[in-house]
Amino acid sequence: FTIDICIVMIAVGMLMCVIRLLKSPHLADRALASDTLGVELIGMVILLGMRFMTSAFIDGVLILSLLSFAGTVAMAQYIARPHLRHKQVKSNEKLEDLA
Amino acid sequence: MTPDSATWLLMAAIFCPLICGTVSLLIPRPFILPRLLLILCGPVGALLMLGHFTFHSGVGGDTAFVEWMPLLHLNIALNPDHLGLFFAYLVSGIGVCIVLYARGYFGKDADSLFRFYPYLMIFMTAMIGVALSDNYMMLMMFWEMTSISSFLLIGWERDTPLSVRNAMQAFIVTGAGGLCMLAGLIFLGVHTGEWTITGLLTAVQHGQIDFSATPMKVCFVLLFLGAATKSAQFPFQFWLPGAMAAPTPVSAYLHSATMVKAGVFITGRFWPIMAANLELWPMIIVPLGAFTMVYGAFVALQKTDLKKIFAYTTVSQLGLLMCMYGLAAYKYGHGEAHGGEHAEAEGMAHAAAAAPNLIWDVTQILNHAFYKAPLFILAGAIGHIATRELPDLKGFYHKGGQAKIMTIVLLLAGYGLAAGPFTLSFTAKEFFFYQIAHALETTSNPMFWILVAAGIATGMFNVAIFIRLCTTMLAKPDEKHDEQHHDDHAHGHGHGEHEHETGFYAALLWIPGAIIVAFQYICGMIPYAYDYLFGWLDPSKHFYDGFHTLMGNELPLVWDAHLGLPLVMSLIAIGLGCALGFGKFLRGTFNDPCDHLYPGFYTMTTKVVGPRAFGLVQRGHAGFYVGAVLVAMVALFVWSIGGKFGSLVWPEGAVTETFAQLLPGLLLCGMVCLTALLLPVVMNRASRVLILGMCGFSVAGVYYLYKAPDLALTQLSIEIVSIILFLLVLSLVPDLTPKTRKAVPIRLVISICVGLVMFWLTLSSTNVNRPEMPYVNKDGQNLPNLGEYFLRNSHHGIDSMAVPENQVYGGVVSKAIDPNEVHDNALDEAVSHATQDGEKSYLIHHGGGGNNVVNVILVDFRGFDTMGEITVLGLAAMGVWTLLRRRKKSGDYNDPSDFEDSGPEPLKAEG
Amino acid sequence: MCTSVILKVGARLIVPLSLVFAMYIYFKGHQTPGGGFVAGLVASVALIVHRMSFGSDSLRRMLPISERYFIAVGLTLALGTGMGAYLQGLPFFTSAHGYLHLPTTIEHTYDFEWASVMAFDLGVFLVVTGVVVGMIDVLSKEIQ
Amino acid sequence: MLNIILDILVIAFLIFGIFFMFVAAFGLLRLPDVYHRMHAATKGVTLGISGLMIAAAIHHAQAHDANVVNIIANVVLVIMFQFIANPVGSHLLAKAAKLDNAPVWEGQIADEEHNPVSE
Repeated sequence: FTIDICIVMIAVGMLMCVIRLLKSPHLADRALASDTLGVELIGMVILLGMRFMTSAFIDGVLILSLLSFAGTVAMAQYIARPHLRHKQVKSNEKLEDLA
Repeated sequence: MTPDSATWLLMAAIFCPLICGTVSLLIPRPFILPRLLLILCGPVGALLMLGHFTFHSGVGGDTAFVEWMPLLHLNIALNPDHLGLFFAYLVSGIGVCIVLYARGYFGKDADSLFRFYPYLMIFMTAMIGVALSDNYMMLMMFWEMTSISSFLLIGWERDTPLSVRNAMQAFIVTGAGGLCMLAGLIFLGVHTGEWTITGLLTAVQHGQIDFSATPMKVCFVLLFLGAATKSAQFPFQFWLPGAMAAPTPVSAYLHSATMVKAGVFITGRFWPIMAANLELWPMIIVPLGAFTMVYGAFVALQKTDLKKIFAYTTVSQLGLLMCMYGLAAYKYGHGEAHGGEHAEAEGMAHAAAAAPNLIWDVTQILNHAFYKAPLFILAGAIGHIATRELPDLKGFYHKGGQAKIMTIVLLLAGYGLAAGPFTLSFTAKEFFFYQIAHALETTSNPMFWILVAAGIATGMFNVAIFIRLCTTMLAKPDEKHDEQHHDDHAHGHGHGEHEHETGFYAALLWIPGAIIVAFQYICGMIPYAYDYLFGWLDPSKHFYDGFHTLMGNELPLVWDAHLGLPLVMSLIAIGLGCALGFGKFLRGTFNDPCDHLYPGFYTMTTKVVGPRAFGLVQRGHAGFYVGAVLVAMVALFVWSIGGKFGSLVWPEGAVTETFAQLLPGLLLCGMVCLTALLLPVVMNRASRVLILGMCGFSVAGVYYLYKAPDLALTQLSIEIVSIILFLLVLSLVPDLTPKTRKAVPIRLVISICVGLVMFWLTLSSTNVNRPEMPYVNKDGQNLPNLGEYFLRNSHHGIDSMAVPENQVYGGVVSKAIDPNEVHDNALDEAVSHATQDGEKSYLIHHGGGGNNVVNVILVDFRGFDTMGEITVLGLAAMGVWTLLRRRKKSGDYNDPSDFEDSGPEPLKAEG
Repeated sequence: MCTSVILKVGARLIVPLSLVFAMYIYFKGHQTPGGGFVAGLVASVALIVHRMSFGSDSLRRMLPISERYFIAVGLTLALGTGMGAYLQGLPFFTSAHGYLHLPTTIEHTYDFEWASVMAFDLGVFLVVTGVVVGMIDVLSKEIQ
Repeated sequence: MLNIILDILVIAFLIFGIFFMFVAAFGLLRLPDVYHRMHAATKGVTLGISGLMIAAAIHHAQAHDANVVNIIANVVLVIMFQFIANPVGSHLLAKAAKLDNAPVWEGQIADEEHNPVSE
């Protein structure tokens, strides 16, 4: 199956363009980029699995998707975090003027 | 008594006090009497065992040599010769009295007794250990134990800064000395090849060791330093008076009778070996000892606090002892050199040569212990009742029954200090003067005349102190003066609020002192008694007749003083002493200039040197530390390789010959390198974490590429967990990253070379195939490398199936980020190979448990390592919890109460 | 902690699924790629997602014992297997754990082979989960 | 005969999958602001992965007979998982980005949260 070689190449192309996004303006973009990159990797793994004819990779894919989902959730939590810190800063001012 | 049982008996004697001390901890605090009895059986037990030993196999009995840590030359070798046994007896004997005294001293204060006795027992074990041990390292071990226990005991009142400072001072000085001694001993051991004192002695007697060589001189100097600091010779004596901050039982026991003698003991131990051949020996010891002697006595005269006076007299006594060893070298050396000059000298050489240790030093140590320990005990007792300041004790004698007895005993001991006739110390001093006289006659160089003057001066000062004690204590109390003193002192001073119980326990304050002083006088007046009591220690000759052969006169009476120069010297000393004592001369307070030696040193280090040195290293910025560590690693690596970079072990098979692997391989490796290079450049922290994540992902991709699914899974999951952890931490840590770009190139360079180093290590580690220890699988076929071994021996012997030869096993993977999988990457190649040809499932039976080689290795072959790893993991987690939990409780950050768990305002509605 | 209803619903679906999957990885760990360590990590990631979406007290309710004791149980288990073999005088490895290979091959399509090592693996699983979840739990509690 | 058809099927699904993956990546590249990109990325990826997974399933099932059930189960699981995880993930990201008030494309019509478009 020489076909899958070209498939591998396509996967390569996509990975490249995603990286460019990593330099994008806002953090959320970067988070998104990293998530998509993760999924690209999953695609890559599937193709490799096909190429090497082993069925062991399938479990790996499932774990990969689970992990990338957890990654996105964590990233979202982090992005929302500064919001919390503002809160803290505000409350500090309140405390100071009270003291 | 076979040597083995003798060794175990002596070891039991050494550790008996310690065991009793620890067991006594089990007794609940209020039970004072049972605790006292248990503690008593510590020293008493030691005494009995020692007695049993001496009775059965006699002094110097041979004991077996037990291997303990042969590599470190630390073996159990005991040397119960005269000096050793004598010292052990001294320690345990006086120990019994001190334990009784401590009970009286602390009275009903249960918790301090609870704490005090174990410390004391540790010290006792240490001292007996020092006395009996023969092997250098064992000696050092006990030596350090003594300094530790003295530190614990001096710093008894933990809350008073003074005692803490003094304890530290004592510990640093003795510790430093101990260090020098350790160096000296190791040097000696290495140089002479002998690691025990007896061994050294035999080597010396066969003349195998040439003492002229410089290393021996260095050994001697170091040893002497250790001894000098421990027994407070001149430059190092300031810690001893400082140690008076300790409770009196401690000063009575440690700082008068036993611990400070350890230094003298060491000189005694090494004396017969070193003195004979080292002309350096007397040059140092005699002048230093003499000066300490005079200096100590002189300063003692000026002091007012009882304990300080006795501390300085101890210093002078130690100087005297050191001096005696120095002088003995003359006699010993002299006798040897001239051979049969004349009968007396021959007798002398014979007398001295026969018993390696001298009878004089034993007497002198004994005598000093006999009068100094009671002095301290009584000083403590009086301090207990009234006060320790001498002038305030005016007319203490008339203050009632107990005071009366105490004064008598104190003055008796004081008389011992003054070395008046009828006391053992008089005889001992006679020896000292005799030694000086003899040395004077034989070498007749003027230097000894100074020594004579020094001897007389010390004698004079001691007598003066004694007389001053008498005048103040026995003076008629003038009423006016007395009331004013009495009321504020009676309750004010005293040690805490111990209520002075009467009856038996009160007597405990002075009975031990009385017992020991009694020894002093018995031996003094009737020399036979001394022979009887301590003669067995020295089988070669009896003290009395030995004394006679020395003094050559037949006076059986007390006045067995040699009519020559020594007697004259002691008479002058007593005369001058009385004059000085009664006179008003030298009353001013003169404190020892060395006192502020240590505080000065302390402030200097903490104030001046400390900050500057720290400033250089503690830059406070984490990046700096990590950078420094990495640079050091790279430098070390380059240095270890020694520049021959060619030795890189390139895996034999080409890695990416199949085209399908080539392209993705290039891409993924490119991805890894790109993201890795991007990291130092990117400024925003969160994006750095993301890029790190990408880097990890691509490495996992590479693993997949090389058909290693198991490893890839682990790598991925660890990657995700670390990203989550990073994000959590980032939201907590304030943003300190410097915004400037200048640091980037440096970071880039460092990370690149670290990467190269790791690449190199991974490569060489996976492909190491050691010809000398090939991996042999069960049928003896040695395998190219580790991977093969595991593969073969895993679940089903792979050899059962035909392995296509050209298959590559030593797969190479670029930098394996996942720490604990580094050693497995070669094997994954094997794993994937195993699972790839699905046709025949490779079940590897006899070796591991399953055919997933990686897991088999992780869990089965290397089960023990994984065991270690998970324990470490567990500990790390616990560390994190405790650290964070404590911070949370302390609530040092303002915990905004208006926060619920659900998050920021806008979301609250749904939360 | 920006949690939202959708996340809660999603998590309620995903977390149990991934926990089951972790068990699956653990049990097949010896034959095909998987194993205690990876399973532990997968399970802990699942638990973290659960924690992120439902908050820590719900996590606490869900876990039988607090995750700190996971570690203790894991370690004792691992040590037990080690000692077990050793005590039985199996001279296999004194320190390493024994290898009680009981081929209880349950006659069904899948030749399941139980090896003593599994217990050790379980120990590893528990420790890893305990460590990761514990740390992240404490860290995120720290943020409030 | 059968496996020729299967091969064609595999190739078809492969192309289907790859196309969507490419769309996702490309959309991520070209679209102006976060929310648009998110839109493209998650949709494209979900379909892409499922396409690839089906292709892989057929391919493996065809290649060797071992544990087909296992593979199919896995594939279905993955696809289902993708359909759940991706939307939830992007939703969260969007909410977080909103909170962090990420730069918004100027052509925006209505900001539902603050000033709801009253019917």
